[in-house]
Amino acid sequence: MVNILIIIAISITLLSIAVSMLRFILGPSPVDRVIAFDVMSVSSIALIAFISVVSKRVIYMDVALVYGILGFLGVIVVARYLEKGM
Amino acid sequence: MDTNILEIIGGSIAIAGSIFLLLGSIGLYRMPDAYNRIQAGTKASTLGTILSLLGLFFIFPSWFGKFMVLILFVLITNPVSSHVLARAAYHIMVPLTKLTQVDKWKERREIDESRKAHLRKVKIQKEGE
Amino acid sequence: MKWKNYLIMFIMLFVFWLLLNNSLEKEIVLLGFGISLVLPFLLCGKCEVFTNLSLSPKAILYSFLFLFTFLIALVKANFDVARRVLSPSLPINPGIVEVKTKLKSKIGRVILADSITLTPGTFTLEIIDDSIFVHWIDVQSTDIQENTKLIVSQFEKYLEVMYG
Amino acid sequence: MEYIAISTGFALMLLGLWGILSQKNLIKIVLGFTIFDTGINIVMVSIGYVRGKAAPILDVINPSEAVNEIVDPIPQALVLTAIVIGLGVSALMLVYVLKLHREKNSLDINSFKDLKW
Amino acid sequence: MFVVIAIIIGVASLIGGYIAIHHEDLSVAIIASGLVSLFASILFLLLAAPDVAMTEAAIGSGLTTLIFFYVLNKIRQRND
Amino acid sequence: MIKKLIIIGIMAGVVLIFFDLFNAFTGNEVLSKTADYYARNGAKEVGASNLVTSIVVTYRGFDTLGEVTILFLTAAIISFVLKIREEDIIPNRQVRITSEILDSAAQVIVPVIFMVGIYIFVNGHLTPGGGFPGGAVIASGVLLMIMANPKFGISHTVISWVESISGVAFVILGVLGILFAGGFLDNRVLGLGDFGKLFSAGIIPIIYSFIGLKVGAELSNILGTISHAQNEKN
Repeated sequence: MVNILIIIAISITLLSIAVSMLRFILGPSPVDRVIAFDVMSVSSIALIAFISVVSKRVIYMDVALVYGILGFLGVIVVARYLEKGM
Repeated sequence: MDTNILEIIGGSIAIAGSIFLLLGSIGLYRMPDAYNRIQAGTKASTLGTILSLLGLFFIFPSWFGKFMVLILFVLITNPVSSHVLARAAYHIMVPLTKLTQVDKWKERREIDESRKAHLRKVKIQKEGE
Repeated sequence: MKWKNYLIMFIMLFVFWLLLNNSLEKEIVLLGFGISLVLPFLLCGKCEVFTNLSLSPKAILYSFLFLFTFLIALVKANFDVARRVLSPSLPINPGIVEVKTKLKSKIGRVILADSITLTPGTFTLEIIDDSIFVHWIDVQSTDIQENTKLIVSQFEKYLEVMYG
Repeated sequence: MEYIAISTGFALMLLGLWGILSQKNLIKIVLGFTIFDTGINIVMVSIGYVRGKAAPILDVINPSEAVNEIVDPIPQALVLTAIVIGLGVSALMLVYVLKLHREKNSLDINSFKDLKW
Repeated sequence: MFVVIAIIIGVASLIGGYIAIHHEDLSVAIIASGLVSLFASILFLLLAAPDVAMTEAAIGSGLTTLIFFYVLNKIRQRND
Repeated sequence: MIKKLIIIGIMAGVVLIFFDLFNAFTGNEVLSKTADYYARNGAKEVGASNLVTSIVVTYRGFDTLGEVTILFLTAAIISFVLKIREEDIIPNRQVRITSEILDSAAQVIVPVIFMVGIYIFVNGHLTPGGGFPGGAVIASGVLLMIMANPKFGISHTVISWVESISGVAFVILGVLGILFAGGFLDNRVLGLGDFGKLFSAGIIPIIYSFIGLKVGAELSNILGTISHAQNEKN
């Protein structure tokens, strides 16, 4: 029962990644693409958490943490590059 | 029986979280300019991730620490990164949509610049004398 | 008052370490104690983010109240986004407005800006001295005082007690 | 599962190779190189995958039954090395690009013909 | 279930790779290559290799992207 | 035109090779011979629950030593190539200042990122990760400091001290393995301890901590050099 619920959640998360990918392809300015990147990386944190629950391994959560740190840092770096602050 | 009910509650919360994630990306797709996209994307992805992790916490209560760390981290960093990005977007003049009503910041900057130009003029005049 | 900054940083890092390890074994607690004792001295020679934090019981009570207000606002914000996104006509009315804040301490201003970012329809674009420029998805007025009351004051009354 | 991963890896390698060969911009060539690198790593890890087995970390798996429970750890250890070396190589290539740009003030590969025979 | 995730993530990373190679704006191309690494890291996780996934997320997508941006900034500075 | 034809020819050849490789690939059902040995005896011999770690640090420890050396050489070459003279530095380069929020938030987030890095390499024998990702995370903490304050200069003395001390300690621990146990980088210098606890698996956590510090210092050095070179005149 609970597995079915999590599978539904995984499918919706994947759909959300796909829709953000659409914005990444279309986005007229680099800022639009960066915000799509941000939303995708945050959704991927949820996706990794779902994967770790389905495989019942707590160790996968560490990967999600590193993922979060690097996603945040990537957005900061691109923003600082765009506003000529490096 | 009890754990079963907890698991179902957790799964439903996780589904609610993923629905918020989906809404955020739909907002990302539909909004007309970069600032509104940042609005929709940030809010929905923050709450979506938090709710998903909270729901999974009901399923595996013994992983409390890891979920808590991730929730705190997302809650702290996500607004900061979106603020920095929006500021960058404004400084490189990504256009606002036509629906925009007011732009107080631009008015303020124009006032500042005209005042500075005025001061410069006065200074030059004084030096000339 | 530097010691207060170190103390709060130490407590924060130690709790973070325990959460990260997700266990309370003796060796993990000892190692974490050592690391979180050393790390603030290495990294925070100059930083003073937590110096103004007040540790009185009232401040602690108010921080819980703040958290509660903030969570309600966060959920409200998301339903707001959902309503705007899902309605076919896309009812937005955006603009950039200016609001004032009375807060002086650094961490208080950061938390205020973050809460503005995560509450219904608004987010912080820039913060200069005592004025915050806010992108508002549904502009209702352009008056500074009125907007301050609408956007800032619900959080500021708690943050003022917590950070002075 | 492993078929999908390995075909993604091969496709990424082809994309990277196409980028290296067809692009004129030096930075694009380095980008093609990093994509090629990622593709190779995916291929190597998927060669070590064993169907339906778990990760080679024995925290919930009994060590005496590990043989029947885990995937091959050796390609993973090799890829771990390869990723770090890949970072070193691409950093070095980018610094050389910077140096080349300082000489000719251009990023086009066609402007560096001094040693062409 | 994991097969479906792998297909979608794989296709997304291929799209990212295509953008990285064919977009004329260099900063967009670099963000896209970071995206390829990010998706590759999920793929590694599905292949039961969490060590590699973590290393790829930290080094492949984080630091490499960043060094690219530093170099791009330097080149932009010199062109101005 | 001819160039294009050549490129298409090469691509067609590579596609053929890859297609052949793909056809020859059949998914594994059992482990290979070496992996079988590691899976049977790794936990007993090394005492680390992460088999990848035990391969990286002990069975193939020389590889790791070489890898760290390569990173060190890369950092050295980069700082050599990008060497700039003191008079080239522009004192008042126009950089847009950081927003106040990022500046304050970085002071909270940087220690947290360092903590995560330390957690990753200290727990290298129990959870995924280890020295290399841990070092990368520490370097990204340093990077966040640079981002929040563009004028921030990394102290080269601190970095080179950390780097040399951890490098030397790595080799000394390896040699201790020859003296007190079976061979170079043998981890049974200390007792193996209880399987799955923090202080177990001999000297693997210590070696991985040194590797993490060294990799972090080297990557920070690369970042610092490239960031410092931004100040250079055209």
